[in-house]
Amino acid sequence: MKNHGTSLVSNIEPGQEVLSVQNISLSFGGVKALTDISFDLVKGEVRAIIGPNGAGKSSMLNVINGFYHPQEGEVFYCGQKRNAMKPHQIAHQGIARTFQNIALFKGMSTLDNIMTGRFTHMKTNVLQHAFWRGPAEQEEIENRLKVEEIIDFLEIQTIRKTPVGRLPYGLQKRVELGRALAAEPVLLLLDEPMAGMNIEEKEDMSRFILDVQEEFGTTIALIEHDMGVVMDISDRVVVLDYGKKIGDGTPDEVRNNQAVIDAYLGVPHE
Amino acid sequence: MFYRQAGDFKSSYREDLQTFALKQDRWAYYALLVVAFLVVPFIINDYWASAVLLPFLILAIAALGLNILTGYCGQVSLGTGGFMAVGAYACYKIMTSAPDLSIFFVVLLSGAVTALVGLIFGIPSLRIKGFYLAVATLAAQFFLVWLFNKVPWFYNYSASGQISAPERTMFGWAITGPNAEAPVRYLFCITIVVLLAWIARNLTRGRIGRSWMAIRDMDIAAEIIGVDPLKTKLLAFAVSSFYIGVSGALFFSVYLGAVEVGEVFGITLSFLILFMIIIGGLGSILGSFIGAGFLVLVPVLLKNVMVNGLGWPTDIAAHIEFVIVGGLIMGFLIVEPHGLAQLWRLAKEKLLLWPFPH
Amino acid sequence: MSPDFLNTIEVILNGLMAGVMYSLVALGFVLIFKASGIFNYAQGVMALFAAMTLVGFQTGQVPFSHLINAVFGTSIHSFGWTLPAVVAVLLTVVVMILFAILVERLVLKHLVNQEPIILFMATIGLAYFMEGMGDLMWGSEMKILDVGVPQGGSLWLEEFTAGWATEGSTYYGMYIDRLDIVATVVAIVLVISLTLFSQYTRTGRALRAVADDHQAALSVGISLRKIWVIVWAIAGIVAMVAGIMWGAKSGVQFSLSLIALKALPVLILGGFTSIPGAIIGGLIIGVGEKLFEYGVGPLIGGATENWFAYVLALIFLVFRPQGLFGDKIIERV
Amino acid sequence: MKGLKAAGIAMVAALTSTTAVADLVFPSLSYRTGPYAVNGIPYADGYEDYLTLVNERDGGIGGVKAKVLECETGYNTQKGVECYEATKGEGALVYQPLSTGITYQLIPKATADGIPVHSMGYGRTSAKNGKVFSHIFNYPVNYWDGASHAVNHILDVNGGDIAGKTIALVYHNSAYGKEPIRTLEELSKKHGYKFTPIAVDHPGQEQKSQWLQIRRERPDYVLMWGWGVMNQVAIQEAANIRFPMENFIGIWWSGSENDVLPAGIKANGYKALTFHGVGSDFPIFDDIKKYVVDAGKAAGAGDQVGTVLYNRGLYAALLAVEAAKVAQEIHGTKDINAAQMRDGMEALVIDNAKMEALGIPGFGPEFSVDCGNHGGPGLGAVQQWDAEAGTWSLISDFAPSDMDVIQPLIDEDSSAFATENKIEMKECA
Repeated sequence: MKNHGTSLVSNIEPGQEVLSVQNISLSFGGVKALTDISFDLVKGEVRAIIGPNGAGKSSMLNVINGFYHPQEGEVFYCGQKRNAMKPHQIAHQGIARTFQNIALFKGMSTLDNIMTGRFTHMKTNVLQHAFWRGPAEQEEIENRLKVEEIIDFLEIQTIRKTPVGRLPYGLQKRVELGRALAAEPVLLLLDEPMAGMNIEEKEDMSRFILDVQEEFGTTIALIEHDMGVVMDISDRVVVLDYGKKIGDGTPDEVRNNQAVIDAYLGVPHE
Repeated sequence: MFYRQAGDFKSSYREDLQTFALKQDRWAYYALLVVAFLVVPFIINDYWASAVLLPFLILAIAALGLNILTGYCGQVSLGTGGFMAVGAYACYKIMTSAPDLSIFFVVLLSGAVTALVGLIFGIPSLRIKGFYLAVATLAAQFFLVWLFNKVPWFYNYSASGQISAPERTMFGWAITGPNAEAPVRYLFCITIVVLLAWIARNLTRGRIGRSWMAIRDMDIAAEIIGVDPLKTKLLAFAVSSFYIGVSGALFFSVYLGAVEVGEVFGITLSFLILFMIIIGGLGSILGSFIGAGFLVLVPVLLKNVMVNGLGWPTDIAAHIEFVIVGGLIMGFLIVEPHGLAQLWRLAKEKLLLWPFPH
Repeated sequence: MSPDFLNTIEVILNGLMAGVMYSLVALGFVLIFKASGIFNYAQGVMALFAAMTLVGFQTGQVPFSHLINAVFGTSIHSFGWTLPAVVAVLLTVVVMILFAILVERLVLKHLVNQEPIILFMATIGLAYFMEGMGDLMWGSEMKILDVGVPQGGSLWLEEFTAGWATEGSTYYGMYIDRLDIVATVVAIVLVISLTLFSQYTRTGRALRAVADDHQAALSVGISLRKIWVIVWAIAGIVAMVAGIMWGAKSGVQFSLSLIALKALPVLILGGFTSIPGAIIGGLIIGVGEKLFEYGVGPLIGGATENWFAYVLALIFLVFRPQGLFGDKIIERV
Repeated sequence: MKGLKAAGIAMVAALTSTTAVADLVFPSLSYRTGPYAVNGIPYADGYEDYLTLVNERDGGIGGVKAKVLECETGYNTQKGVECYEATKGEGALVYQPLSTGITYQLIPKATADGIPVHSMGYGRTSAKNGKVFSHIFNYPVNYWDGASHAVNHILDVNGGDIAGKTIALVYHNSAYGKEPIRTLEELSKKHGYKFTPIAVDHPGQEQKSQWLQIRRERPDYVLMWGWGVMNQVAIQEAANIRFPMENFIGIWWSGSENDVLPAGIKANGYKALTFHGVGSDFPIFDDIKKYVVDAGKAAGAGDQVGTVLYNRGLYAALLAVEAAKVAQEIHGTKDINAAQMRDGMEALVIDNAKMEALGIPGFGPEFSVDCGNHGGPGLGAVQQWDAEAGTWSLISDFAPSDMDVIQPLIDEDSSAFATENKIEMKECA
């Protein structure tokens, strides 16, 4: 499996489309989770996906990184139609993500968690690893340098060797972001990165997200409930409700969209 | 008081990656190697070799193998005995069909054959998880033992249906067969053990090890990071089976010399190895050794104390041995559920900070 | 009807009966797993221990007599009485309840909230412990277990069916062991009473609540510790029943603890958490392995049942990883 | 620190403890625990009680006390190795490994260490060939003899003609259980019976399929090579399908009281092979009672005296003591070593006069061992269970096996072993 993510995306100029989903419908045993959803993500933007609980936001991310296969509709990535792929293949194309409920590797340290994020960039094989000295060790050290950059960037130097299970919630969220960043993704999916955080932590996290966007030019798709944060940091917003898209546009456009207001104020569905 | 981190600075990532981060640990390790290679061979006798050290070393290899699969990759297997039988029978077939091949390569080849078999039995792990997988691996256990018992080709059509290891030498020293001397057998085994432990450490400290642990800790997250679950699990099965196969080959050729498959490689052996890694510590190289040592040594020790020391009847001693071993297992789990290796680690952490409590 | 057809029917019927015997053992596993998430490796040893205790009471054996004699140089073996089977059974039930209390007090209490594999390991320690303790208490000689369960082929059925075969062919009638019929009745009674217990008693409802959701059960004030004692006691009694059924055939001896191995494929097939699963899983395994041994066994040298049961379970698992009736494993991200 | 050191020393001492011995050492690798404890207990008791008797009554063997070194194996090969290594340095004269696995283990090892092994009625059959297996003895009988004894018994019952009869073999699916198959196949060619082997997988708790098959096919005779729980279940199942018990013949490891008792009255008439007497109706048991049991020196509870396996242990000890006496005679020393013991075993002769003198008239077959033949002539008898009385009784004399058929098999197997292990065949006079 080759890592074509970077090569694919290198021809994409800022402002061009990185990913678009077209007419996606997904259902589980008759229950519709997503109905005919279409939207796109352009390079370098922060795109928020919002909506009430059960709107299908996480399902949407699961479709993008291949965990769910929609019954209908297509995903275009870097201008090409994407065939049905396994999540790990999609990871190799440069899509990384974090999870709503933290999905860190509990038995490993912060460092190891983030090093695992470098998986798609490491090529040495079992035999080389068996004897360690040589390519394997060299590759570990090279990647360790990258990881140390991320550790510095996220300001988590002191917890480098702490098992992640012992970390407080906010820090775990940060480590998870670090793990996703370690993949140097083209597209970063963040599923409620600020859930359960206090204001200070949210501010830190927002800063990291904006820094990522600026420094690495990463395209970011973000699910978030805190409207203030969403309005502050996102470039465009897509709104889902009951598996349907009810709004799409800049934060200001969405804010004034009647359907969105209804959904959030709980106007009953007919 | 001499056990301190202070002054032991790491100036490169390479140094930071070494196995024994503390100078004192490193020294202790080197000292242990010196004793194992340069002292023990001169004082070892038949009893120590056959009753304690050989079973300890050989079962430690199997424990390492199972720990790679269960401790690192999170796939519980109860087929260890069956896979050890594969190693043993591969060893026998290779020994008898290529009598001139060095026993060292015979053992490694047996491991390779077992790795292939392990790969096949690893396939269901993609769909089956946890205890369901553990019980499913029993299918391998029972089937393999049945197969070796049933197909005469495996035991060269001998009337007895048992396999016995003919004499094979290395550098002119008999390694297998009745004339092999205790120090030679010991050195052969410890060399393989050190080599395999080193490789296990290398495999688990880098990319490969992290992909195993990622599958173990959260397979969905691992997949989304780019880890292919099938390839990773199968690799763990293959590597683990290689170790277990080598262990089985040594168990047969160097330790026992003759084997009846159902009696030696039965399900009790599978469970024994699993106990070793749980008591020693899942996901710990050191734990594999501690666990193997504990379960090999404690019964021998208890027996000697009760029968030779206190003169109790052998049967009462054997019953009490069961009671004590069972009690110890429960006791250790209550004190430290993550095994003796973790207990050891915590003790060292305490010692580092001594005399301050935190 | 051709004798071959009748023979196949006979094999299937006997497979079903054998399956019931497996289910009896599997039930104990399911009870404990459902209520506490513990895969109780000691279940087989519990069956042995219960059967030994039962015979010990029945024949008036002095517990630990071997040890006492060795230490004090005495020569005591028996109280010199024999108890009626019913009394011995009741006393054994008391012992199994005491046993459950001890296990909870001394072991489980200290291991709450540990990972399943750790709890599994603890039950292995427990199995070792009980194996040694059982032998110390009652000795490792074989004991004859006789609580009056009938055995042997049913003559009536044999005569009744002997004429079914086509004229001129040799057919001896159908064979069913009366012990198996008793076991089936016992299994049915057991399942019905367990169902009644869990539906209509306070404790039973608490039990189900715990099985559904530990946290929720705790928050409404159900004592987990009490539940564990009850569940282990019931599993101990189920183990005793299994011990009686199996021990009637082979005498009470160490190998009785190995019946656990026959129950494991039943468990993975039926699902660790389902009582109907344990029954139906047992029936499928019983019929499957007997048919395979009957049809394919002779071609490949026989003695296939041990591994075939597991392979059969494995095949089922590939299509349904949580077993036939197990709780669906839901993966969420 | 001091305490730790002391503990360390104690541990080392405990692991290597040795006792100074001037006695004649007879290790007993017993199994009073584990899956086969049921059978191991009476055997170990018999073995030890006889040696105790020799010490108490005769003051030892030729004046030197016999010492039993008991070591618990639990029928486990690994523990067997540990026991062997632990006891071999203490002047062990002869090993009775008591398990197929441990025997195979010890065949090369004990040979290299120069200690004789006596596997009585088990172990490697072709070890009978003393030219190849210099230190291994399996007198008075082996499994192939057993298979032949069973067929001979069937021949006797049928007036010498069993052509067209069917004989099934229910066997433990292991090396042990498969032992008689080859012999029975050869014999079926000779006598024209139809032979069906039926395997039972370990441990043998569930044998429904096998007995349904027997019930369908109605073989005239069923032989059994069973062990442990398999025996009890097989006899129970045979009774359940109302197989005629007198046509059901077990090997000597399937013929103890333990095997028939669970089936109760229905086991009546069951037959088993044997190579020694049954019951306690021999003068020697009076001595056992007087010097051992009543003196409070019995190895077990004393309730096993006279059972089949107790007698077998006793017989094994008796043969060992007799061989030691021969060795003392040959080498002119009372304090013999293992090599001398081997010579004694190789020159052992047991005849009726000797048995009479030992208080066991007619207890076993007459036999003699020599350099090329470590197994004797292979005489065996048939015993039958009387469930009413709860006793076994011999129903035949000790009769020879069909060596015309067995000897070629032994030669073939032992020479294959010799080639594989590059063993020079010993010349025998």
